[in-house]
Amino acid sequence: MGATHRAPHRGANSAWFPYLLVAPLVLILWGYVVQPMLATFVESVSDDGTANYTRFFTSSGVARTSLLTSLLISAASVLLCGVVGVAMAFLLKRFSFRGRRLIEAFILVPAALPPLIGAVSFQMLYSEIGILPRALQDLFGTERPVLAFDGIAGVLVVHTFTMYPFFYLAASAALAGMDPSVEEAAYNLGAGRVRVWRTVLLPMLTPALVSASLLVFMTSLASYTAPLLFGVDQTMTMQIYINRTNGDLPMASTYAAVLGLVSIAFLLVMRWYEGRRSYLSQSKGISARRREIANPIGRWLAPVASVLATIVLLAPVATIALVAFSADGSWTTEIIPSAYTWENFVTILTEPRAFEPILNSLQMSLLATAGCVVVGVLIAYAVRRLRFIGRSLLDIGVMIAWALPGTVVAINLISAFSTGNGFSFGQALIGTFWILPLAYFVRFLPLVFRASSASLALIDPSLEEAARNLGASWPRAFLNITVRLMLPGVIVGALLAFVHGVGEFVASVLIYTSSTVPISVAINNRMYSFEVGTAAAYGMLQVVLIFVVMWFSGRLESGGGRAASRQAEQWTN
Amino acid sequence: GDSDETETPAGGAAPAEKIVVYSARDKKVTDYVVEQFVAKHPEYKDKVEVLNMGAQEVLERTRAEKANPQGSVWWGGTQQGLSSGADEDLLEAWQPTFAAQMDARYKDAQGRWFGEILLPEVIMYNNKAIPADQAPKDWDELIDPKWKDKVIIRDVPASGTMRSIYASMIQRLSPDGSNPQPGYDWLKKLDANTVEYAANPADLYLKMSREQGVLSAWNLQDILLQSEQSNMPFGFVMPASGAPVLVDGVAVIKGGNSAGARTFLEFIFDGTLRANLAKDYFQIPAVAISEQPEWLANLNLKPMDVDWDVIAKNETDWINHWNAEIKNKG
Amino acid sequence: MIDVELESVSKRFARTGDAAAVDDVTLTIGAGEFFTLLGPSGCGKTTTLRMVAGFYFPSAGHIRFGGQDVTRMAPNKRDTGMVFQNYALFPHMTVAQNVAYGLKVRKVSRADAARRVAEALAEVHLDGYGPRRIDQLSGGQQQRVALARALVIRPRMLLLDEPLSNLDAKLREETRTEIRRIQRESGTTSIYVTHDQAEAMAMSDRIAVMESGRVQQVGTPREVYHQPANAFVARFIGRSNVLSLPVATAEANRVEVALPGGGHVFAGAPEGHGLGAGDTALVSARPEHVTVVSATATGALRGRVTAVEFTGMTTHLTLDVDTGGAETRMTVAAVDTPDRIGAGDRVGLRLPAERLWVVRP
Amino acid sequence: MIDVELESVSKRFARTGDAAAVDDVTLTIGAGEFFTLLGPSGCGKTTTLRMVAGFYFPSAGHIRFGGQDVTRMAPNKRDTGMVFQNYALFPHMTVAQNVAYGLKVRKVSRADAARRVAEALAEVHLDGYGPRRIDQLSGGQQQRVALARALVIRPRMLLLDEPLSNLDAKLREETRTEIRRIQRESGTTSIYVTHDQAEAMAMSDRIAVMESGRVQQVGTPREVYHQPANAFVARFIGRSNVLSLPVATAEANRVEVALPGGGHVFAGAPEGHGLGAGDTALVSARPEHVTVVSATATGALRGRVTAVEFTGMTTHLTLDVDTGGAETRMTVAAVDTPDRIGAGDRVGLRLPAERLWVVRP
Ligand SMILES: Nc1ncnc2c1ncn2[C@@H]1O[C@H](COP(=O)(O)OP(=O)(O)OP(=O)(O)O)[C@@H](O)[C@H]1O
Ligand SMILES: Nc1ncnc2c1ncn2[C@@H]1O[C@H](COP(=O)(O)OP(=O)(O)OP(=O)(O)O)[C@@H](O)[C@H]1O
Ligand SMILES: [Mg+2]
Ligand SMILES: [Mg+2]
Repeated sequence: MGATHRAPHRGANSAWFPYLLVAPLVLILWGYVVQPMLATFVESVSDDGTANYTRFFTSSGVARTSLLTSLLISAASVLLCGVVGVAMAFLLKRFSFRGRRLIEAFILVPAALPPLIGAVSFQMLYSEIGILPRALQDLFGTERPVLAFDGIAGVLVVHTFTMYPFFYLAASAALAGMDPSVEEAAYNLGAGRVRVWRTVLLPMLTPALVSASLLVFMTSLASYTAPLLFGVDQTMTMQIYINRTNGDLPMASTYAAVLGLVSIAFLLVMRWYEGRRSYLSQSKGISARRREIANPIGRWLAPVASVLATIVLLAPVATIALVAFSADGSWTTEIIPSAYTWENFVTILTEPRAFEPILNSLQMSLLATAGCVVVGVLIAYAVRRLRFIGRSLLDIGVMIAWALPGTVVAINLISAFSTGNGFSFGQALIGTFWILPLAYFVRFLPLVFRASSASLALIDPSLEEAARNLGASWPRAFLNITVRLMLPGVIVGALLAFVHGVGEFVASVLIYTSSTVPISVAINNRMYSFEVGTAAAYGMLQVVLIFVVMWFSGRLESGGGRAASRQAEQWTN
Repeated sequence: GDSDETETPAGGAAPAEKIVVYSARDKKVTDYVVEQFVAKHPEYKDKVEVLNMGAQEVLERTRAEKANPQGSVWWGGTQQGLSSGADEDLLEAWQPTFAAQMDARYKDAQGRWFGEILLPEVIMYNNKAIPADQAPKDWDELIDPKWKDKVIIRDVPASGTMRSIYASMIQRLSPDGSNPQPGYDWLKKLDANTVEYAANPADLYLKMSREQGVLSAWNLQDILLQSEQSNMPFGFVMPASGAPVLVDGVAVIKGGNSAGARTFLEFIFDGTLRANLAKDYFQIPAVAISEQPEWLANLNLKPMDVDWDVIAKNETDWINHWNAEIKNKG
Repeated sequence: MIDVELESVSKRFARTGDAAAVDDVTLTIGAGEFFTLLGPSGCGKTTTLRMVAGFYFPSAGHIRFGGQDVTRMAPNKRDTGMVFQNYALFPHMTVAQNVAYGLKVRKVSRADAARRVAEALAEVHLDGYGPRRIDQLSGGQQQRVALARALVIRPRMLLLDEPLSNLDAKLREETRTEIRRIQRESGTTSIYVTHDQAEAMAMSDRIAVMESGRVQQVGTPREVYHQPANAFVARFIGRSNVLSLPVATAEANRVEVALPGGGHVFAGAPEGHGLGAGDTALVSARPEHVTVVSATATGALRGRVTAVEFTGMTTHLTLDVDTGGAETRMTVAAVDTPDRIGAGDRVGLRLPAERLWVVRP
Repeated sequence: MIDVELESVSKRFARTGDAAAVDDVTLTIGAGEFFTLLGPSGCGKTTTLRMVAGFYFPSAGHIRFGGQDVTRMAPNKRDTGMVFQNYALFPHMTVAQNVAYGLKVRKVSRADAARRVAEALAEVHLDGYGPRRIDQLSGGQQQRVALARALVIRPRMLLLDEPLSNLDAKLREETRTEIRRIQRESGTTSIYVTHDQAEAMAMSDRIAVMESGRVQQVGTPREVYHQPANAFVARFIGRSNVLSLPVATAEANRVEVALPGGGHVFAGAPEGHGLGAGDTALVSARPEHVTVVSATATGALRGRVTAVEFTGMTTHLTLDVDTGGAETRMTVAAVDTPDRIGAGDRVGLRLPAERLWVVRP
């Protein structure tokens, strides 16, 4: 009753609008993400209070070493991926040359490497038994394979190859959205190319880099296959696995919880770092997207470097192809296989339900991606644009499912949805089709959220104001203007979510049903019986599929294909 | 238009419920068995769903679904895995017909799980790199310094099989498990010879075939499958002092379609089926079969005398110790 | 009829110390009035405009449109057309799409919208630029698109934040005539921010002069120009010379001040100026009213020219003048200065009796 | 000494039809000269400046600095200080960091840099704003930061693209004096773009008037103002009245034209004007030179007032005048118009014999 005297007109920017928008988002997050994940923390203290934590931090050796190793690997991964990703973005977005668009579509394929077979391909390339070290051994006639990656170095190689797209995509979206006149101003003040990058471009890319760093850091922290394959067992994820095998579930949960807490701490630090400055161009009007570079780098170095980088980055894919086309047993100590065959493809394609896993994965991944886009974009908007209490919590809420290992997420989801509850509309979700898309949604929401948030940091809020001023309601202005301008970032996020959805294995294997066999499980079944050839053939199908998606989304993103190349061209001609 | 199909299930029986099988077996095996099963029980046509995954994942999944079990059959799992499933009250106790003929060592006393096949753990070697006559003949030869950097081991803590082998190696030198030290020392020497720990079976095969290492300890069935079916250069030696024999078993999951599950499991122990599996997939049934295939007859399986109770008590400690103190330190 | 009312409106930004950007501003603007905010850079004009448009909420005070409190109404419900100081053009739309946006929102039919967009572009001399991308326009062209976008929707209220600052003088004059025409025809209440005083004078019905977030004077252009309320307004509008002169006699509407060179002169004064004989009055004299005479003329101030600036229509002399006490810097604007006058010359200056005005400090 | 030389420079943007943004421009600018580009919005001023700064490459032609060809030299090697029309401030730096950027690049010591930054900020009246974030400034304050950032590095050449457009008149005048002082002291060659003609006149050594990418006239402010090369320049600079009048007699430097009301008047003419008796001459008369007389005065043009505009210093009358043929629109600027004159009144206009100038079409 007391509220009736308040002004009746409360639009999209009244004081409680943020809460109105945020409430359903919080509900979704709570129901589908946070509350299920809390199970891990609950379990870690359920038996004996904080004893597990005490044990974790006081016990000699393993726990602490694992934590340190994991942190070291994560930090190094962030650095390496950052360097590779930003460099690739620089080469491909700042210069134009023949075949650039093709390379752009190729360059994301490593992100789409099927798990298991993908990891194996790295071994076949760079480890002791790999093509490269063996070839070098042959070349130099040495006793042992040369330059073989092993242990942490091997893990870092895999991480760099598979995660640099986070940086590449974020940086290229940000580079495209940046006000070019700011860079010109720096040149005009006498700064050379390197200094401009150091003092203007990179700092202006901060939102994108922060977003990518978060993703890479957390992915590395929760990465399992790479440490496994390269035998680094003193990592958090390996310890979680070992503890689960030992049957010590609370301790496993303690490890998982510490993993989550470390990630959250990193998230908070990054948020603080990013929040110190503004990255929004204050320029009047819209500056011309044109800057002309007469530098030889543009003409020769860029294409050459890009092609080289692409070859290196695509090598794992080529390896998979090699495996897919090699006859069983024809490749043991040889550097490359000695006999080739179509057999593997014939085998999988003649199987009655050969395409089912592919279609399943596509469908579920698309569904999840759609959900991620809707929820992720809204949360990004809320966290970046609206002022309300608890913004950091919202941010943490989204990221928490990314900070935990996939297995843990899946187990939490099973526990939460094995019986009906309000969020599942009273239905038990496990054993149904919906649990997998839900898992993908929960797990890959952070990708869309981060990418959208980074691109939003570069969009002038006064554009939305202008639209509102012209009479557009908030949803309309939001969709027409803000989302439209965020689109490059949103597409990046959606692509990542989709690609990861198609490749997801660790969670899928715990919740799939016979009618929703995802492609990763199909590949795993082949790997399990060591039919590497057919597994690789499946993997190739997946790679091709992802490539096609990338190619078309690249066209979509650049508005019919020409705008992007036009943009790069304007930087060179 | 075959009218038969529309009339199944015949004979007025209640319509068959779906059987969901969580299997850690090879997909080829499960496909074959399900085909045979449906042929015999047509009412289950399209009603048997097999979800293939790792043994550890079967446990995780069953455990997580405890509140509302989705699976009916647990098919394939180590003794340890099945035991913890039983202890966590995930499995249903019953008395199948085949249990009577089964050695008590191979089944749960309360009937919650039953061994299906026996997995002797033997010495594996790359027969392209090592002539058969030069391969080690017994476990102790593996720690001979001449094999330095020739051994590849599937990483231990995360593998049920490897844990059992390593625990057996310790228990072999300390029957009551009270003094694991000699075992540790032995394993340390093995570690010194180990060039690399492989992440999973596929990784192991890969590294063995590509001669990063040429010796390993592995289960017989997989060695035979790889060399016969995938053309891999693997041979095996039955160790002179005996091979630890692991039991790989099956169980009915509590709360699932237990009628269907029982039918299915009874079928798995069908004599001809087991004979066929033994012939084509190199399985050693836990319940002896009448007509042994040639390879099995010639095998000369010599089980090592392993006390699984001692191992069950100590395994976690021993493996943790190995992981923390021995691995990569020899 | 009052259309817009600001009642004790203040705006304080969190992070920038204590000074309020807009400080207790009270204004009433009539329906159909063309109202200008004038003031030095950073005095709070944009902030005020943004509060009227609904992008900032006042820290204190109320805003009413036609009597209705809109202090916290959503911007899209206010039906104001704003030209942003930084344009805020939609970079992903063409010129025509930018201009059409408000029409689309208003569900104007396609054909109608196309016609109105073409008209609006013609009004700002951008015919044929419709299909261009915004980043292919020059600065001034972008500004005109922003203007066209606000004008085309014929809002009930126009908020124009320096809409012509990047246009050349000729175009600026044409465009301001155009704005005025549209505004008159449709009776749109308008709030205008400009730095060009001639523009403010020429266009406005009334002007509010602001400084440091506070309103200093509200009045018609002539009032503000000829009868500035205080020294700040006098100096800010059209660079006045403000001299401190001793009062000889004081009347209700004028005072007589003594000139240092001898003689007296009358200056107009606001009601209740409170000055008496013997006080010192601040007297404002417009540069164009001061005449240059020979250095020896009687009853004239004496000064030395420090700078001569040719501005086209007039030539500006800057002089150091002896006004009794310290030297005062004065400016004189003359259409025809004798060409021989240069920096350093000594001249006499005569103050115009009719045109002097007493201002408050 | 020639410092900057543009030789037949053209710039064509690929996708915007055929018209060149800058079309065959040839200019030479002396060392230490203050050179202004003046022209309507979209005529190519910014494009020209950007070519000098090195952000665009000319489609044709050459640019030389002190004789050295810099047409394709990297922008950071040119040592120019540019104020961008859109400011282009670094949003991730504070005000002080923005201003200090160029000094850092030049490896000026910390203490020195701090001092110079403080000085530069004081010069643009932003003392104390150093630690602010750019998005906490008003539009005019941002513009001043952009200016300070360019001035502080004392470059060999200043490129100023409407650096004062968002400042109020008073600040603008102060700042332009400041710019001029710095420029004179350091002898910096400067190219200046402005829309404010008074500013152009007051500051420039020479002015180039551009239209549609082409240079129309280059000259000192007085030349451009009093002796416009053609009708465009006459009309563009300070809104001249251009009348078509029949030539009575023609001499080398002046022609005598016949007035419609009877009588003749002399008008200055450029060398080689090529007019003879009987031709029609275009004669330019500045508004402030035309005097308003009674409608019945002899030898005067007759016209009807259509609009009266008060601009502070002067009042502008717009009139429709009978010049023999069609009616011509004329503007008159007077410091003291009789208040009684209003729209619709008929008045006489007297053209100033000394001040008329013949222009090319
Ligand atoms: N990037 C571009 N692509 C295509 N056309 C352009 C581009 N930049 C400018 N133009 C066009 O070139 C012409 C000259 O532009 P320029 O920016 O030099 O004008 P300007 O004289 O600075 O105008 P203003 O005073 O409005 O800033 C304009 O007509 C403009 O539309
Ligand atoms: N977002 C902000 N945060 C903090 N202070 C601000 C912010 N925006 C403006 N200010 C300060 O408030 C004061 C008024 O700003 P405003 O933009 O209203 O000035 P203005 O009168 O429009 O000036 P200009 O003519 O330069 O555009 C300025 O001193 C400015 O520094
Ligand atoms: Mg402003
Ligand atoms: Mg310009």
